[in-house]
Amino acid sequence: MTSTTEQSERGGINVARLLMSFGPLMFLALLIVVFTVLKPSFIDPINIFNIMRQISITGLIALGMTFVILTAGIDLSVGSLLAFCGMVAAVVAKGGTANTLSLSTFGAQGYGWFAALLAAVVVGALAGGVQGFAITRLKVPPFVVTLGGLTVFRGLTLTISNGGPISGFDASMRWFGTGLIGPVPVPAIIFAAAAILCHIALRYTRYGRAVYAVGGNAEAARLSGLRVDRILISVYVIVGFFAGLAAFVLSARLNSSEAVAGIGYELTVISAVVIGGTSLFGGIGSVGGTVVGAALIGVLQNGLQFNNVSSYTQSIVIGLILILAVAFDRWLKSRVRR
Amino acid sequence: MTSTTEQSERGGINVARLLMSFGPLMFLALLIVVFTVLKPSFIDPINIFNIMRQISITGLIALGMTFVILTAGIDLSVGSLLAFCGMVAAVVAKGGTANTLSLSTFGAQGYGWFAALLAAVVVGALAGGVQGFAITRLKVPPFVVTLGGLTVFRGLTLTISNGGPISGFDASMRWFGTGLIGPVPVPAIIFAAAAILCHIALRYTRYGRAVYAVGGNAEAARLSGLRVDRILISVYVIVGFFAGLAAFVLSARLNSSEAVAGIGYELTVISAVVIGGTSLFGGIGSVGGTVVGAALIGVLQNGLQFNNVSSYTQSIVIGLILILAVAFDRWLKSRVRR
Amino acid sequence: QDKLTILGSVPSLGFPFFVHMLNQIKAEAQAQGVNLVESDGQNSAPKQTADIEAALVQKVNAIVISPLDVNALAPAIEQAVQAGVPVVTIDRRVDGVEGILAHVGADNVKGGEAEAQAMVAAFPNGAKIFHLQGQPGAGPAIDRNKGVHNVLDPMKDKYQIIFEQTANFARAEALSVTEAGLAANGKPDAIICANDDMALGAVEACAARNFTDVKIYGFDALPEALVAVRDGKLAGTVEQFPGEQSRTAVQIAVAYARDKTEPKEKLVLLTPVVIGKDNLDKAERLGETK
Amino acid sequence: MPTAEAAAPSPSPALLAVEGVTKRFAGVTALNDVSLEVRPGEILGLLGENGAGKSTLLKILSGVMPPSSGRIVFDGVEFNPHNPQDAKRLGIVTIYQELSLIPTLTVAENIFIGRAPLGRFGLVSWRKMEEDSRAIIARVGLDLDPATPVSALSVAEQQLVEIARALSLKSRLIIMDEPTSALTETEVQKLMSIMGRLRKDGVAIMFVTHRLEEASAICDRMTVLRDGRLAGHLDRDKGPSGGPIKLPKIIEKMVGRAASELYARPTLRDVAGDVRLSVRGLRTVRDPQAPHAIVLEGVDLDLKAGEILGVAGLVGSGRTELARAIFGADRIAAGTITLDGKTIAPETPADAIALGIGLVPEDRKHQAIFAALGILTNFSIAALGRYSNGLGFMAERRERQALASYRKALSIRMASPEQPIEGLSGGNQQKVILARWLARDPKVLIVDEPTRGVDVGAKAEVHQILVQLAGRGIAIMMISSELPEVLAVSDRIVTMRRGRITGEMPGIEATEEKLMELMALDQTQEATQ
Ligand SMILES: Nc1ncnc2c1ncn2[C@@H]1O[C@H](COP(=O)(O)OP(=O)(O)OP(=O)(O)O)[C@@H](O)[C@H]1O
Ligand SMILES: Nc1ncnc2c1ncn2[C@@H]1O[C@H](COP(=O)(O)OP(=O)(O)OP(=O)(O)O)[C@@H](O)[C@H]1O
Ligand SMILES: [Mg+2]
Ligand SMILES: [Mg+2]
Repeated sequence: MTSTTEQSERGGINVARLLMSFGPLMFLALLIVVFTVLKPSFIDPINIFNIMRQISITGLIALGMTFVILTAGIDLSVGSLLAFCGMVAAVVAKGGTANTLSLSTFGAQGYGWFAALLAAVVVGALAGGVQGFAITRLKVPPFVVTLGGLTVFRGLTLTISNGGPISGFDASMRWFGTGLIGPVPVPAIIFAAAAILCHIALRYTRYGRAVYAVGGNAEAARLSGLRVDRILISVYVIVGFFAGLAAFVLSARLNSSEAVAGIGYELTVISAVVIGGTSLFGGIGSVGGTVVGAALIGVLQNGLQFNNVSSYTQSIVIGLILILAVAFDRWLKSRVRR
Repeated sequence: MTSTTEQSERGGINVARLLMSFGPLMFLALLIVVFTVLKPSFIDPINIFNIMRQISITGLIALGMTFVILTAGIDLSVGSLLAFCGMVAAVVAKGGTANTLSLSTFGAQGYGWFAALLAAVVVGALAGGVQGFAITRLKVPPFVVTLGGLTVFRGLTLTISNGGPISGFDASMRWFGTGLIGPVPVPAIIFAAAAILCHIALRYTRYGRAVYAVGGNAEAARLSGLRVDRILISVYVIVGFFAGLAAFVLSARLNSSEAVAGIGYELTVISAVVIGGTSLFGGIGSVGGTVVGAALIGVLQNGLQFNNVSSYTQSIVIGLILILAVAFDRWLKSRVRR
Repeated sequence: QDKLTILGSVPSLGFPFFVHMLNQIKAEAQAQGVNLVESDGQNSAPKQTADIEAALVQKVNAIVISPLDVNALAPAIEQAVQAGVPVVTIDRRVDGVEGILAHVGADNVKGGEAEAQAMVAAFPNGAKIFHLQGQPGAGPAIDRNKGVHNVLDPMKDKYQIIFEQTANFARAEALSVTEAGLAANGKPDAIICANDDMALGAVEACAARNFTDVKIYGFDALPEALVAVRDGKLAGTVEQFPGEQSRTAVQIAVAYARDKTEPKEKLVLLTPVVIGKDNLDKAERLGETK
Repeated sequence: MPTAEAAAPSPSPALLAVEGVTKRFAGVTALNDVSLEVRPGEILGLLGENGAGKSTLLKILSGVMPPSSGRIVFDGVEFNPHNPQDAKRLGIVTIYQELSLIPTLTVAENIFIGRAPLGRFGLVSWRKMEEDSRAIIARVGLDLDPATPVSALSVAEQQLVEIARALSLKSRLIIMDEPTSALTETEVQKLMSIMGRLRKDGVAIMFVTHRLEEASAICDRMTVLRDGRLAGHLDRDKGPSGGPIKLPKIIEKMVGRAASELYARPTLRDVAGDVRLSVRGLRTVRDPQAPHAIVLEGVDLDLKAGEILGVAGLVGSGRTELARAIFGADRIAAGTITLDGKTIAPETPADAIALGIGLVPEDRKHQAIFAALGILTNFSIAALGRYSNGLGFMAERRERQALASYRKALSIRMASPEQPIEGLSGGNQQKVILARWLARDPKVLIVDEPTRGVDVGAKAEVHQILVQLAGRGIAIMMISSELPEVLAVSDRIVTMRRGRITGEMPGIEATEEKLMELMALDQTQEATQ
């Protein structure tokens, strides 16, 4: 028994065993089946691509959050940072801080999508770095620093935009949100590519090993010669980078950067990570789990909307299923492991 | 040096030393001085009582949250649970689930304030117990269970009230929110009494010490013969109870129970606890710290509003000061302690 | 004598609608030569209550407020009235508090009705409708929803709401909710949204599926929505004249605070208007569009 | 075999009887049909190699986990504890191998966990609790402020606190899983005399240790486990003198073959190496978080290439501080460190490691292992550079090969490289940590209590490895509380006391008596300062 689970842990692919050993994945499969039975058009490619596009925004941030949580940290600022980076991207794309409200898609005088993208991810990474610095140098717990960040970045965003949205980007930028490559939405492709990169980084590089070690036991990591502070700062840079990237994609998708974007995302994002099996106490978790967690949430929301379930009932059902999915996972693990 | 700080830790009161050893308290004092210099009417008793009334709602919940966080747990559901308990209290007080929007203060046909209070705290405690049960028996991490609770209780609240508020309670109930005893607002007195009780419970009872032990190292606590599961369940019951109590006071104060009450409170409440020096990893913290944390947030908000600082700037300033207050505390501790 | 000071309080500066409202209050206060204490309710009744309490301590001379919730803010407003401070409410009317100086508003229920009627007028032979509601439990969401249903419920057979979901007043959510609705139900004839942000999100969702002839209705008449109406992307948006409401309210409040001038009318109701391509000039904020 | 021995007439009825207990974990049978008994007023030694199943058995007895099959009878009644409290209620008190104190609480609270003395109004009386605990820890020779948080104590002090707590509970059976692994001779002596007294009072004691002299000195009987099976029982010699059980007999039972000599005295090796590491006037800063901690008061030390330098001292003599200061783990107030003639100033362990210094810390659980991570990660974490390519990708094949070879060389018992290290027995964990540093091939290797919790066989292996490493020119500083070990392996020995070096001698000239004298001196006088 031991050897079989180990195999699957090492990445050997065996769908049945994977399903059996990882509760959330099984739940995801189950949900897809149920929703399809309820309304077969649920698995129309259009809808599947919709779901992929929808989870790509919080999913991207969740990838970065996986790094943070693996080190036993947390980042509550991601929703605000998303809004902030989106606003920065908009300002760069439109070439001014003016609260321009024009929807004219053609009259853009800004610096183009590339500059906007660059600005978003650089600002995101920098903001993450500053928070990481406060965490490691000022020794303030991540919860407090990023809670501060949550309100600071929101305030900055509102200040830049004076509360309003900045809208109307050129087609080349909008492609990142609404374009297709073949039948597949660009945001989904960006998300998938980012997930694969993150998986490789965590699973197959020194850096990834170091992240797990710092989360597993920071003191032992320090005594083993890891530069713990640098690694901690780096994970906040990474999540900031992803918040910036997600902001760019979201702005491109909505053709608008809003000051109120991303409110409450921190909880959705952290849920995706935690439902995916990453421990809030650090050291345990995987990118694959996060992707499944994000997909579970996305499928659940979409499926309930698809069936026009009242929004009150939706809340109740989503809450219960999230708990059940994780409970089921724990139950499976407690049976398989011993 | 050793003996003196220990004394103050053990409850000996020495204001100067207390200030020096506990950063947030010093920050609080500093803020009060600054705001008073800026506008002397800041320390008008009326304003001080306003602040006390304002922090009493989140403060009450923060007391319960202190127990939870001391066990290394977390409760994200408190905001929703507050709304839920408030709605239950309203239904009991008004004697029906009807979505009555009437403001008639006199035509109440319900079961009176006592039944409403009882209903609120019992429902809160029960809801907390159910969550505690899921945490200990289903082995689902508190973050996930209470995140589920967050959406479930909100959905239930909206379902009960069909989205709208239930308003108009009788004077005896409203007294708990708006009344005065001497010059002191009733909510402030309730908060102060609850804080003292919690302090005694945590510091001077076996139960309280067991809570610290479980948070310090749950496995060691189990090996030492403590009933860890029961203690864990109990802290969620406690925080649920306080959510119910806070809901009752809030409804009495606003003369209305709203389905949207308490949104985002989880973060305010957890901030108060964490700024007050309680560690999210459990085992370290105090009720006194939580009270200071809640007061710090309340004073900051009131003071900035008092000086007509623009709302966007307020966000930025509050975020930065929260981080600074904790950073300062860490710095003090690294230098002064013993 | 010192300059008068008034409190201007709006429910949430996270929404452009209220940003505009507060800006107009600011502008009028400046024009009247009074100081303004600004308050952002941050979408929380206790926060807006606290702001009123703080303002009372500072002895403001008058209060102009758009209450987040008409019930939950009643005690705070009552407290102000009892303290002898004149209160003018904007947009949402607080019942049951005696002694409010005046109310200036355009009822959200009426706005919802107007929105639905505009849709009915566009589809005299009936229509399949998506309805995007605002944040569950929030005052305007409740009222606008009520208005829409007041009109459509009696004509259920002709005007079917086949998909009704909340999108929390947010553009991103409206986009994904509409996407799900379109995938599940195909193309509707019209989409009624409880604010412009959601309407603009729905526009993006329809555009992505090339459903350009769906008639989408918004609410609030934000400049961005006006542009969308001009460009034919939105069928209409409900104008409630928040600027005019705000300025009028400030005028009434200041006049009373100065020399006890009673307002001519205690109840100033502006009729909400659905702005379409043909009556764009009626929109208050047309000047802000480019 | 067991049946034959059980046939011997028992002096008194058993207090505890274990009958055919088996415990299976995924893939491992930790205990296989084990039976034994303990009588009142008897000290039973439970011995066996690392991973033999000792701790597993004790955990079953104290209600931490249920057996897969088998029966336990306590005081004539069948006993099925569901949790530690059930065992506690019957008077079974346990000292666990992995310390189970609560780090955030004070010493006093840990001693009185769950039973704090109550004063007025039924509220906890802190004063009484602290007074009582001062007396309780004094019994084991600890003189600490009971209000100190446990997190500020050294491992040895924690072990003493845990022992003190166990002794303060009303008990009929005390189970001790390696209570002495971090203690020095003096404390062990104290514990032995307390155990003797308890025996007189009719308390039964089950005692696990890897220090066989200790076991042989105190135990009335021994039960030996091998690979989860009962290897046999040993009784104190029945002669008129009642002599202790001889070590070779124990070892033979444990490892299943005749024992060679346990600690080979070092031959006088020719350590002609140059001075590799030199420390002059080293002082450390007082840590505000641990105010009573020892600080170095000016340490001078030379360590030659190819030499094993033993460092002896009592608990709290500052040996660990010395190691940490050299390693860059603690801040230095004054002094210089030179490595191969060049002055170095490592500010972090990473700096020290980059310069070629390695440290196996004393507190395995908190400072060395990544409990939930796999053995492979635990093994390679200090040498990631060695097992990755230029792009930062792990060279897993090489990494696995290296682990496999150390697994063989150190005979590490494990299921697979992915197995979480927390599933290994203590001794095997220690070997993985040693392998971690061997993989880096350091110039200077500091080992702090390198064989804490390691069984005799493995201990000898570790010693051999240290000697081999020294033979390759590595300078080794070995801190150990076990004097026989220090004597066995060191080419040169220094002693420490209160943050100072108090003596130095070549390994072959040293004896326990000489060292003790230099280590202890006027302890009482200084304590009263
Ligand atoms: N929780 C567990 N899960 C899986 N295997 C375990 C677990 N606990 C112990 N084992 C295995 O059971 C066997 C016995 O372990 P145990 O800790 O009882 O040994 P021990 O005799 O106490 O050794 P040591 O002297 O090193 O402490 C080992 O092979 C160990 O790997
Ligand atoms: N990590 C630590 N944090 C706080 N205090 C410590 C720490 N390590 C040791 N101490 C304190 O420093 C003193 C000296 O302990 P240290 O471990 O250096 O002694 P030692 O000579 O190595 O003996 P032993 O290892 O046997 O305890 C002890 O009194 C202990 O309380
Ligand atoms: Mg063991
Ligand atoms: Mg030591």
